[in-house]
This record gives sequence, structure tokens and C-alpha cells, in this order.
Amino acid sequence: MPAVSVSRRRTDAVLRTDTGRLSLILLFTPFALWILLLIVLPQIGIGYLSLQVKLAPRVYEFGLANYFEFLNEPIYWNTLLRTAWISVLVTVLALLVGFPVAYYIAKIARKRSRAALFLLCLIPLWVSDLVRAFGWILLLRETGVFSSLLQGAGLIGEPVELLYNDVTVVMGLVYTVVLFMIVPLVSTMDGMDNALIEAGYNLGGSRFTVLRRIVIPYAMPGIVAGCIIVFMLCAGSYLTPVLLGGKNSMWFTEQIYQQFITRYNWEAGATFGCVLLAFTSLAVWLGLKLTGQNLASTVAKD
Amino acid sequence: MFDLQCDNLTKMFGAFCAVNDVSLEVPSGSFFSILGPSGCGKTTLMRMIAGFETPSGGDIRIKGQSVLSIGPNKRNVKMVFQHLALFPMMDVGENIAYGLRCRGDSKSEIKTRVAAVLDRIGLAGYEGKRISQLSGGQKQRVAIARCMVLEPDVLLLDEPLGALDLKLREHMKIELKQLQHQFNTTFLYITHDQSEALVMSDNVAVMNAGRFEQIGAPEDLYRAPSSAFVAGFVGDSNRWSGTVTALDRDQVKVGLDGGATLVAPLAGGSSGQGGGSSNTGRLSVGDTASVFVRPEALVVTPGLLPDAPDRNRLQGTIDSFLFNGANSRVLVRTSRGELIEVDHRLDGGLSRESVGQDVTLEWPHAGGICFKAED
Amino acid sequence: MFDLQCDNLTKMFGAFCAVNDVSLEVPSGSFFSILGPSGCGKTTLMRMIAGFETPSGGDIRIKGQSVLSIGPNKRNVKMVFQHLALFPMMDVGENIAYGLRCRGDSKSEIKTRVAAVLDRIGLAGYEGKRISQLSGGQKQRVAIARCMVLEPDVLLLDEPLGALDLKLREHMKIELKQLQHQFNTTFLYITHDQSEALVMSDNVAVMNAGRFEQIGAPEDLYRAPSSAFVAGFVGDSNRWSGTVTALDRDQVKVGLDGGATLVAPLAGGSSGQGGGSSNTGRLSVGDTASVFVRPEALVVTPGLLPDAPDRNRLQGTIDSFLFNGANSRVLVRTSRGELIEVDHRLDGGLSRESVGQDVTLEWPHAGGICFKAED
Amino acid sequence: MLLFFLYLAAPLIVAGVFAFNDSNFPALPWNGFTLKWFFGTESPKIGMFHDSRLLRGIGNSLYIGVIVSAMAVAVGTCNAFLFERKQFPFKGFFYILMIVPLVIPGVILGISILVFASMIANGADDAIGIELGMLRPGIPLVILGQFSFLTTITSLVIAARLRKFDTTLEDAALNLGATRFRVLSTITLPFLAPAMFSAFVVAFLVSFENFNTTLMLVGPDAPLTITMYDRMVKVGSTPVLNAVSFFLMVGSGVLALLSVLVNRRKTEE
Amino acid sequence: ETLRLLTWGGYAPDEVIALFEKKYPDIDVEVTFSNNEEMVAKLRATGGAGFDLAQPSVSRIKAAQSEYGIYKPIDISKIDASVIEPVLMDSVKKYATIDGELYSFPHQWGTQGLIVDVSKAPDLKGWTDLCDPKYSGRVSMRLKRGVLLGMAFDMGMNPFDAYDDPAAYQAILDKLEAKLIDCKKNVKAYWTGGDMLSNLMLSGEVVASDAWDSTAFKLYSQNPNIRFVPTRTGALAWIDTFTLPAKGKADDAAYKWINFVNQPEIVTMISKSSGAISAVKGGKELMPDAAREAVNLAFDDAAIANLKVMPSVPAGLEDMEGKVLDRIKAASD
Ligand SMILES: Nc1ncnc2c1ncn2[C@@H]1O[C@H](COP(=O)(O)OP(=O)(O)OP(=O)(O)O)[C@@H](O)[C@H]1O
Ligand SMILES: Nc1ncnc2c1ncn2[C@@H]1O[C@H](COP(=O)(O)OP(=O)(O)OP(=O)(O)O)[C@@H](O)[C@H]1O
Ligand SMILES: [Mg+2]
Ligand SMILES: [Mg+2]
Repeated sequence: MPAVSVSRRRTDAVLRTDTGRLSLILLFTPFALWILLLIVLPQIGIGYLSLQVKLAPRVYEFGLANYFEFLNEPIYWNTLLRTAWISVLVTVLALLVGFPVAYYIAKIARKRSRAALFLLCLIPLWVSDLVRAFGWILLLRETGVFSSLLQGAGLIGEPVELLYNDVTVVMGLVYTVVLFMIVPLVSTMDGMDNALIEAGYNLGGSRFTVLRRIVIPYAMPGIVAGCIIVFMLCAGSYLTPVLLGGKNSMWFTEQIYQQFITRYNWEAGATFGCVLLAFTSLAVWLGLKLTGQNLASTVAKD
Repeated sequence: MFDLQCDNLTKMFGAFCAVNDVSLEVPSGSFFSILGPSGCGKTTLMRMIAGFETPSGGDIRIKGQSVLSIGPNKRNVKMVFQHLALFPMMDVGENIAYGLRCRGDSKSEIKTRVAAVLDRIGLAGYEGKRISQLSGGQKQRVAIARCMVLEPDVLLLDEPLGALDLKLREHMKIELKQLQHQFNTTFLYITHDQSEALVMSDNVAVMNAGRFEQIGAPEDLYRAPSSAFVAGFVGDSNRWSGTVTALDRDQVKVGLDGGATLVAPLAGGSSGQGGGSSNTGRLSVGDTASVFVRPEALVVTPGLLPDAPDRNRLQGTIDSFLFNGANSRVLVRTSRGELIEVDHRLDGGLSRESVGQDVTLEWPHAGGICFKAED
Repeated sequence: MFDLQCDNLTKMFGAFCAVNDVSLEVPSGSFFSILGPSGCGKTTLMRMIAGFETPSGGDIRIKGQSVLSIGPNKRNVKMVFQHLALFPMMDVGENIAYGLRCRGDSKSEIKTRVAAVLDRIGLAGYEGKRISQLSGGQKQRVAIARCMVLEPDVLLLDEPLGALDLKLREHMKIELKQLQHQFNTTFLYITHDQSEALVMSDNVAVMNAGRFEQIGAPEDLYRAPSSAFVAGFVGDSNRWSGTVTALDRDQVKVGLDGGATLVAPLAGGSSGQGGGSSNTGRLSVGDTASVFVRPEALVVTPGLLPDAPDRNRLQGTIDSFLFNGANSRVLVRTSRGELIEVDHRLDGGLSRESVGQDVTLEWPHAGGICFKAED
Repeated sequence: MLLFFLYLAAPLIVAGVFAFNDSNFPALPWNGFTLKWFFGTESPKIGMFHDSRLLRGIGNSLYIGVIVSAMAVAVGTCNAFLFERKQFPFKGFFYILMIVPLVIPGVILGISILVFASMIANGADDAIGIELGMLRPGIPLVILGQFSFLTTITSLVIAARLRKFDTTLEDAALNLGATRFRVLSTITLPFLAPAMFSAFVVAFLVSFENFNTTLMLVGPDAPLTITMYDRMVKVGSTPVLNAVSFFLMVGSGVLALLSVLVNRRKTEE
Repeated sequence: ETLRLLTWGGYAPDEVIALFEKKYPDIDVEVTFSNNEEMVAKLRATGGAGFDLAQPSVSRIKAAQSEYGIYKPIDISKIDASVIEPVLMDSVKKYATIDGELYSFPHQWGTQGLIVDVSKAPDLKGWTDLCDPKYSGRVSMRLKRGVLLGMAFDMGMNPFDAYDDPAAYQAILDKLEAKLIDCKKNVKAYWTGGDMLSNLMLSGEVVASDAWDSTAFKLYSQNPNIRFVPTRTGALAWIDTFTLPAKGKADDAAYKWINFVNQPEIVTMISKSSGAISAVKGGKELMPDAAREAVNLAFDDAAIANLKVMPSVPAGLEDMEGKVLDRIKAASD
């Protein structure tokens, strides 16, 4: 009798873990297919392509020459640095703009209006990058709305060109990415108990102290998540810098696009892609290390 | 000398009056509680005192000085929040040092002060612990220490025990009272748990719907509630409603539906001395009135006894026993179907076997109290 | 006839033993509680009975049949979860009908059954209400109705009152007991609140660290705890530790540090009859032992009385009063600095003015109980 | 705040307003109000509702958006269950892998998929002579490309909701006699429904306006953004583009509003 | 059956498609707009699949075909070649014959030169004039091969001669790089799309730019002051052709399309929307009136004689040019 019950229990246990394993496999398969076929292998693919060196038409050799080429050509890495530097600048600006807005939405606005404000913040998301850039062009060009308004108001005598320079690019980028800063910020700060802030004041903290010692440290995961996303979006953006950029503006993705499309140089394009990926990963990793956060806990927070 | 005074304090949220013309005075070094049901305005009152809300009317004075124009970070009242609001990103030491840093104390001074206060709350050497590593009771103490290290004039506590579990809550009640003795600071304590308020306080204000119903020592509230609300809210009570059939000085005769008649002193009579708004008014014959009687004032006698002139008597049967150690109760079902709770002394003559037995409930006239029914 | 039996049930989580060799028998129609501190394994035990966890050893029988090989959705035990787990996306009627639908009852039958059970819990006509529109107590009742409509052999309740507020909890205690009477179903109730367990149950098992310490009727646990843990956990107790100086049949003499000597009966003697694992063993002279005395067994007499042969006496001064209506306590500080809680009857002779006064605590030898100290 | 919202809205308002400018160029001066850019039938003022190419672009975008969102929600739901409910080795590592697509620049995603697909297609062509048209630039590839990063978004959204799910609800349903499948279909999925819906909406919006990834993968059937880009850069823009923008703004505004309403109703419960 | 056309914006106007579909009800026409580079890139990505008819310039046939094998030979017998202007046909034959097989067929031609608002810059006649400080901040260019070639001719060099000698070509490029970087301060913005150029010119923000003549002719109809200037060294001429992608599936439909668009009335429609001149005999006369006027205004006989037809670009040059262009763009002014 005990033997029977023991063996029955064992089969029961096996059954249970078997169904558990089956469901695990069923759930894991789509994930694995997705990650493997659409992310990992393609990345390896361009990694491989970037190592193909073209010797003559239809003759290739395996090697690092594409990377040397990249290193030897200051334009390329200058473009990369420039892209990185503007991306950082945009990230910082987006944080500066986004933080007060997020704070307002999460902490100051009343419960009722919060959803509406949040929705308003999402306005730019409603239309594509293209339309937004298009709007900026109409707004900022020398004969555009803004310039005309200023003239009409008598503030300036001559039409001014507000388009086609780096400031425009930065502003346009901030515009496109700021809400990706706001969303994680709002969601972390939403989880913050108002009592923490009040306690900060109650114990004698000034506005600044409360902000620096309580609000910011608390919002850190959100800040980091926002910064990562924003930085990546900037570094990977194409339309805004191309459409709003001035005559000096080179953007790394534009460079990649050109290698692929105008120069038919897939090998170089793939190399650039790898470099950009490595570079941005490095930047993100550095950011995480510096702030002591990790990817899973920040980006996936909400 | 009063550490804290509120004069006719009022707070409106739009048309809704959350705190309505409240006045209180808290003597130095005393433990003052505000007791009231959820949503009655306790937190709003406390937030006004701390400076997070601006009163719509009235004045708040700390050590005699009006503080209405002083910002929340400048007032020398510190607050222990309901969920404590310890800063999760700082360790215990930093939490306690926070206020000192804001004040601009020197590093070495902060260090000694933090160590001293931790010692005092029995957590010496805990500076480096993270908040999440503390138990509920320890967090509680850190939250108090964080305020006390700043030597406030008044410490405000907003239901600080609400989040703790039962046994710990019992324990912390006594500990809080002792901490107050130790620091000798004025405590203003908010709770909706009457036993907390009664056990710890020197004075209790019972609040209802934005108003103070009564302010007094715990014993006074319990023995001489000045309103039906206080009688029902503070301590357990059995309650009967009926019609006034006769008035004799402060004694009221109330006729119940079933025909029985109860006699009870009118609240606010010679013994009542609550300072709040007594809404009993004057009773007259024919009014509806409620009689409250505490379970411990009732005596259960086996058998059906006839009415007696010097005491109230009601007949019923024993419905069940609620055994709870020293707090055991007998439930008696009266002939009119009500369930009456009676204190059951362990040494009493009733036992489980008595269920269903006919009994008579009796209590002296003075054992109850009568209020005009609100309508 | 037993509706539920557990035989030597054990549950290991890795190397950690959450439930350790637990046996219990619940007679049909009775109210059985498991009382224990947080984390002692109560929920784990209940989840095994419901079928959500597989026991590591032992057997579970419902109406005499082992159910180990039956899935959780096939066992006829229903469970009321700690936070009720009402389905928020369904209304009251759908919640109650859920189990009936799973069973495949016909539409019309479901309708009548739902209406009937709602009527029984006093919520007739509530079918269409959303869960969020219900009050705490109403949710409670719906959760019970949802199970009862399936006519389970046993209803499991996992701290169902934990989420309610104080006043409501008091009220629901009585209501739950009455619902059990009404449905006449076997209830297995989990709680860490001793007053809930004592008030409602026919039998209580006290659980600690995965084991049952004692099983018995509430009065038995209170009057004759079989272990120091039970004595400390069920009801309030004062506790002294000392060394056994003499043994006389079931009477033990314990010498305290300060020099005083207490006499108390040894637990598990003639009166003790708990079924759990009594860990007192046999005491011998020189062992360390603890004496437990309930606050209501103590009497405070003014003045310093000499030792007496027929009773225990300790000298001290009155430290403070904890006023709490009928549950008021006097704290007496003994010469050795301990704080002793004594029941303070309202009609006793002591008052606030007595603080600081010298008093003597006394209680009959039989008023305490002695356990071998665990080490 | 007001300034900020003005900043947010300005380019959109301008883009919208010029849709009503009676001029061949989307620029000042203002030549008067017209609806021709919506309904016009005569060249050069062909309104968007009569511009077959734009309409086809919208159609393609809708088609791609619906398919891709449905796929992403389906796989996202699986992922949510996988990471919230299951224990398996290297879970942390796989979790990071799941998030990674979010931090790969869209252009690179597009390129890598293009390259990889061409490699396979060329390989298949060379080896066995089968032309795998699916792997050539075109709608299937655009769908795959967008799917690759949208799935991360939907997974995160749905997982967040699943994390809030009280598993005792499932226990309770089981306890009441439901089978596992029934529990899933009557308790868990209804609970997840609002999140799945918002994930769908978000995925749809992002897909609809995606440019970077799509640019690399697009074939003859271009979605709207690419059509508009071509129009702008290669043909020359007319206010018809503003009209489309205006139309999109209204459309996605309505969609966003709808999703908020659905969520609000759900959270109110 | 579907005819998937990979072509330039304006080469397949909707009205023409409608007419074609009316004539051949069983053929659906799908159009993808593109440009030279993208056409090659797309076809490369697909290995020559995905489209049935492409329209790269004749200069983009040889290198792309030898490198990637993306086209298939054209069967000239299926086309009525007699309607084509023989000069153009010969050019195409010259540049697009590989291993004896002809790979493309002429369709439209045009030139690249300068577009000038003559009311504001009446004396701007050559590429190097764009660098005249007089027009500082008032000119634009497209940073592509065209401006390199034009500048080279204007600076007295012949880049076409150096096509087969990378070293010599590099030398030319180095000089061009210096010149264009120096010229950069004059440039308001490098235009990237026809739309951007039109807006710049029409709004008057820019008074001159390099451009395709077709754009200029279109703008002329908006503002008669905006004229095409073939430049003193001669406009660069290009010929857009029809080619069959290697894996195209609807060759018959493609031939039908080619023959269809060479009908005179269709030629006019296409010229109207593209602004370019058809390769059929008398293509200029078939231009819509306004454009014909602009063409006649721009080209006198000398200008036509002075045309520089762009030859096939050898593999590898693209890279060299690309880097120079990148450097110019990256340089600060
Ligand atoms: N900012 C506010 N705006 C509008 N009404 C408010 C606001 N704050 C509080 N109230 C209302 O004022 C009343 C009193 O709230 P308060 O928080 O003071 O109650 P409380 O006594 O502290 O209750 P609890 O015991 O539940 O904490 C409530 O009805 C509440 O809804
Ligand atoms: N799945 C599990 N894996 C590992 N340990 C577990 C698991 N479930 C419970 N435990 C452990 O078993 C012990 C008993 O848990 P259980 O939930 O039964 O306690 P409990 O008595 O119900 O406590 P409470 O009153 O707090 O609900 C705890 O120490 C807990 O940490
Ligand atoms: Mg409150
Ligand atoms: Mg539990």
C-alpha cells in the first residue's frame, strides 16, 4: 500500500513536471525563433559581412580591412563622434526638458488631468517622424511661419534662416525623443509616495535639497532608462538630422545608408553598422555602470 | 504652556469642509491623540499643522507663535508618516542624518548625534543597514528617531502603527508611550483605533466628519461620553432606542418597542464634562432617545426575573459564548431578537452548556447613559 | 466521521521544511482553526489540502478518501483566499456562478442557485453589482458564497479577515461563525490572530515553525497550554524565568534571580490534555524553567506584603496605567525592573494618583503554569 | 508647461494648417482656405482621397500594421508568460536578449535583416534554385523587420500587466473546478486584455509611422511613410502631404483616445 | 499580371498608367519611385528580383551588371526602336553593351547644369561662379557626382578622360575637394531632394544651384525668372533607360510598356510630369508648351553641341567620389 502510493505520487510528479516542461517549450519556441532569426543571426550576418573584403568584382576575402578602412578615414569616425556628441547633448537636453514636465505630470497635476496631460505629451507620437520634420521645416525656414511672425512683430528686419543648422537638428531631435524620456520618468515618479517628498520638506529640506537628495535618486532608474532609450533613438535616427541638418551635418546613420544605397558598398555599410552597434552598446554599458543600474531593472521597469 | 494650539481651524476642499472649526491645545510634554473614523479629516488637520495644506480659516500656533506664514520646511514640527516615508535610497544613518544635513550641522556633530539617537532607540550600530533590511518595528523606531534627532517642538504621528501586524502593534503601543516619556516631547497622534488612543494618550480628541465631538482624558471619554457618537465609537457598547416616557432630573425613562422600560442618566448631566460640542440638547417626553450600556456593566442572572424598581432588567436566552481569554463574551438574545454582548468573567457561573438557557440581564440605572437620538 | 484528515503531512521546499509531520482530523460540521505566527507554514498546509502544492510526505483524506492523486480542480474542498481573489472582471452573479458553470450546470439551475445563495448571505438581488462596488464585508460574504454554492465537503479560509479594518473585523468574526452554523459545513480557518481563533472555533491547532504545538478547544489552550509557545502566543501572559529549586508532585518551585521564589503547577500535569507535541519533558531540580501568569490572575494589593506560604507574592511599584475601557491594565515594575501587566478592573481601588505607590502582586499557586525553558 | 505643449504641438499644427492652404506649395504665403487637398480631383490639386498612390500607401500601412501588431501581441503574450511565470536556466541572459532589440538602432535592424534575408535567399537560389521571393525586400520583410523590435515593446507592456496579476485568482478559479484552459481563457486573458489592447495600439502606431527600419526593407508596396518620403524628396511635395498628415493626426488621435478610454474603464473596476 | 516598375518620380504619371491599364486590362502597374543609386541597391538586395522593369541611367549599367549581375539583356526586336533618336540609341548601345548583349534602351534624356534666378544673379554662367563671394549664402548644390564633374570641367579638367586611370582621377578629385570645401561658405544648404530645391528657389532663399534641367523647366512655369543655364563648359547630359531586372517576371508586359510610352501623346504626358525630354525622335517638340519654351530659352544650338554625355562609371570610382563628397560635407566652412 505505501509502495503504491509512493509510485503513484512519483508518476504524478513526473506528469506535473512534464506538462510544465511542455508549456515551457511551447512558450520558449516563439521567443527563441524571434530572437534567433530576427535579432541574433542577422546581427551575426552583418558581422560576417563586415569581415568580407572586396578584392575585385565578385571576389571577396575574409579580413579586417573594412575596419582599418574605417579607422583610417577620419571623416567616418569624426561623423561617429559627432553623432555621439549630439546624441549626448540631445539626451541631456531631453532630460532637462522632460524632467520638470514628468514631475509636473506625476506629482503636481491632479489625478484627473494627469491622463489628459500624459496624452498631450504623446501628441508627437501620433504622427510619423516625417510629418514632424515636415512641420518643423514649414515652421523654421527662412520664409517660414516663425520667421514671418517675428518679422510681423517687428522683432527682426530681415527674414532669418532657422533651418539647416545644428541647433535645429538638436531641437528637432529633442522634440522627437523627449516623450521617450517623459514616459519612464512619469512611471517611476508615479510610484513614488508623495509622503517621501513631504517628509523631505518636513525634515527641513529646501526645494533644491529635496530634489537632489530625494526625488532624483528615487527617479534614477527612470532617468537612466529614459536616457538609454533617448540616446539610442538619437544615435539611430535618420530622418530628422537628414531633413533638418545643415550643410555640415553628417549623421552616422546617413553614412550607413549611403554606404548601402548610394555606394553599393554593403561591406563597409555592415562595418559601420557593427561599429555603431558596438559604440552605442558601449555607451549604454558605460551609462549603466556609472549610475549603478542594470538594463533589466531600468528599461523593463514598468 | 502649550506647545501647539489650533484656533477655529477650518479647511475647505472646494465646497467640501474637511476640517470644521477645530480648536485644540496641547500642553508641553503631553501625548495628545485625535481619534476618529476613516475620512473624518484627521490627516488633513495634521497636514495643516505640518504646513502642507493652508488652512481656509483659523490659526495655528506653536509655542505661542503663529506659524501660518512659515513654510513646511521651516516649522519645528516633525512628522512620522503613515507608511513612515523612510527614504529607500539611503541607509539608516543617512535617513536620520538627513534633517541634520539640511540644517547644516557639521559632519562630526551629525555623526555623534545619529549614533546617540540610534542608541536611544535601541538600534546602536545600525547606521549602515538598508531600510529594506529592517523589521516593521525597527522601521517605526527609525522614523521616530529621524524626527526626534531634530528636537522638534511637537512630533506628529499619522497612524504610524497602521501598517504593522497585530502582535507588533500591541507591543509598539507600549513602546511608543515609553519613547515619548524618554524624549519628553509633545506628541500629537492620529489614529482610528480606539485602543491605541486610549492606552497611550493623556488627552484624546474624538473627531467626526471634520468636527471635534469631545476632548478629554481617556477615562472621561469612556465613562462620560458627551455624544452618542463618542459612546458608540469609544469602547464597546450595547445600544437600545426607544421613546422618552418620563424625565426626572437627570434620569430618563425610555420605553422600548417590546414594552420594557430602561432608566438611564442623561448624558452631559452632572458627571459629563466633555469640552466638545454636546449635541444632546434638552430632552422632552416623546423624543426618541438611545441608551448605551457597556458589556462589562451588564450582569447575567439565570432565570427570568421580574422588573425591579432600582435597576434595569431585560429577559432573554443565552445565544452563544465567544471565548477570548480574559475578554470572553456571552451573547444574549433578548425577547425582541437583539443580540446583547455581555462580559463573561472566566470565574462566572455560566458555561457552554448554558446555551439556550433563559436568563435575565440586569444593570444599575447609573450603568447606562442616554442620548437624544440624532435625526 | 471526519470530513478532513491529514496524516503526517510534510512539505519541503528544497532543504527547508515548511510543514513538518502534521496530523489533524476535522469532524464534520465543525469549525477548526489553525493559529500560528506569520511564516509558520499555515498557508502551505492549506495549499496542500486544496491541491496547489504536492506534499513531500504523508496523506490527505477527504471524507476518508485520499485525494493526493486528484487535481486541485477536482477536489471538493473550496477555498476563501486571504485577499478573497474575487474575479474583478465579473460581477457578483458571475463570480458565484463561475464554479457552477465549470461544473456544467444548466443556465436556469445556475440562476436559481445563485439567487438562493445570495439570499442566504443577505445580498439578495446583488447579482449585477460589480465587485468594486461592494464593501469589505460584502466582498467577504460573496467570496464565501462563491465556494458554498458548490456545496464543498470542507471550506478552507486563509486569514479572510486580514484585509478588513478593525471594527469590521470584530463584526465579521461573529458573522462568519453564524454563516458556518447556517451552511453547516466544515470550516478550516487559518489565522495569526488569536482572538479570531478563540472566538470562532470548536477546535484550534496552534502551529509554530511547521509543527503543531497543541490541538484543543479554545478554553483548553487558554487554561492548559501544553508548551511555553502556546502559553505565550494564546492570550496575554507575564513570564518569569528562573531555576527549579524543588519539585513536589506537579508543583514546581522556581527561584528567580532577585531571590524571590514562585510556585506553579507543571504544565502537562493532571489538567493539561493537549494533543500536540508537549516539549516539557520531565523537569529536575537545577533546570531553568519559565513561569507564565495571565494578567487577570494577578491581584494588586497596596503596600509591601511579606511572602505567604499559600500564594505567590512579588513586590513592586505602580509604573503606569494603560486605560483601555474594560481591558485596562496596570503596569507594575517589580524590584527587578520587569514590567508586569495586571488586569485593571474599572471598579478596582487604584487610580492615576497611585502611580509610584508600592504594591504587592499576588496570585494563587494554581494561577500560573510552569514550563521547562527551551534552549 | 504651456510652453512645452506649444513646443510639442507647433509643428503638427503648422503641418495640419497648411493642408488647407490653396497653393501648390506647402509654404507661405497663405492663399486662402481650400479643401481641395482632401477632395480635389483635378491636377495639380489632386486631393488625398483621389490620390491612388497615397491611398495605396495608407492601405499598405494598415495592412502591415495590423499583421505586425497581431503577431507582436501574440508573441509578446507568450514572452510575458515565459518570463513572468517560468523558471529556466539563463533566464536573466535571455531577458536581456529580449530587451536588446529596443536598443539596436532601427537602421541597423533593418539592414541586418535585409542582409540576412538576402544571404538566405541567395543561398537558396544558388544551391537549389528556388527563388524565395518572401525574403526579398517587400511587405513580408517589412513585417518581419518591424516585428523584430515591436515584440519587445509588446512583451514589456504585457509582462508589466501580468506581473500585477494576482495568481491567487488563478488558484481560486482552479479551486472552483475550472480546467487550466478554462482558467486561462476566463481569468488570465481577460485580465490581460486591456494590456494586450494597448500593446496592439502602440505597436500599430509605431508600425504605422516607422521609417528607419522600413526604409531598408521596403519593396514595391511601400507603406505610407515611405510613400510620403518619396513624394517629398523625389517628386516634390504639395499640400496633399499636409492633408495626409492632418488625416493621420486625427486618426491616431482617435485611436489613442480610444485606448485611453478602454484602459480607464478597466482600471476603474 | 502585374508590371512592377522601378522608376523615377514623374516617369510614370497616374494618367499614363490609367491609359495603359485601359489598353491592357489584364496588366496591373505598380510603381516604386527611386533614383539611380537606390535602384541599383534595391536590385542588388533582391538579386534582381522584385521588379519587372527598371529605369537607371545609362551610366549605371555596366559596373552594376558586372559586379552584381542584376539585369538581363534586352530583346530589341520586341521594341520599335525606329522611333528613337539615333544619336541617343547609339550612345546607349555604346555604354550598355556587355559581352555583345544590349542591356538597356533609351527613354528620356536631360542635362545637368545650373538653375539660376536670372533676376537676382544674371551673370552666373558657370559652375565655379557658384563659389563667387557675391552669392555668399545664396547658393545651393546637390552633393553628388554631378557637381564634381561640372566643377572639374569648369576648372579646365576632363574627368571622363581619367575614368580608366584611378590615380589621375584621384588627383582631379583632390583638387575638386579643395575647391568645394573652399566654396562651402557660399552654400546655404546642400539640397537632397527636388522638393527641397524647389522650395529653396521659389522662396528666393537661394538664387542659384546645380540642378537637373527638368526641375528648372518645372520651376520656370512657376516663376519665369528661374531659368536653366547649361553653363559655359556645357551641360552634363544623361540618358535614362529601360532595363530588365535579372529576375523580372513580366517581360512581355515590360515590352508593352516601353512601346506604349513611346507613343507621341504619351511622351507629352510623361515629359510634362517629368520635365525631361523624351528619347523619341523630335522629343523636344513633344514637350508641353511651357517647358518647350524653357528648353528653347536654355539651349541654343551651341549649347546643344556642347553637351557632355556621361559615360558608364567604372567600378570603384563611386567609392573614391563618395569619400571626397563625405569630406566636403564634413568640413566646416
Ligand atoms: N486634496 C484633497 N482634495 C479634496 N478632498 C480631500 C483632499 N484631501 C482629503 N480630502 C477629503 O477630506 C476628507 C478627510 O480626509 P483625511 O485624509 O483628512 O481623512 P482621515 O481622517 O485622515 O482618514 P484616514 O483615517 O482614512 O486616513 C476625506 O473625505 C477626503 O476625501
Ligand atoms: N514556494 C515556496 N518556496 C520556498 N519557500 C516557501 C514557498 N512557499 C512558502 N515558503 C516558505 O515556507 C514558510 C511558510 O510559508 P507560509 O506561506 O505557509 O506561511 P504562513 O504561515 O501562511 O504565513 P503568513 O501568516 O505570513 O501567511 C515561509 O518561511 C515561506 O518563506
Ligand atoms: Mg489619514
Ligand atoms: Mg499565509
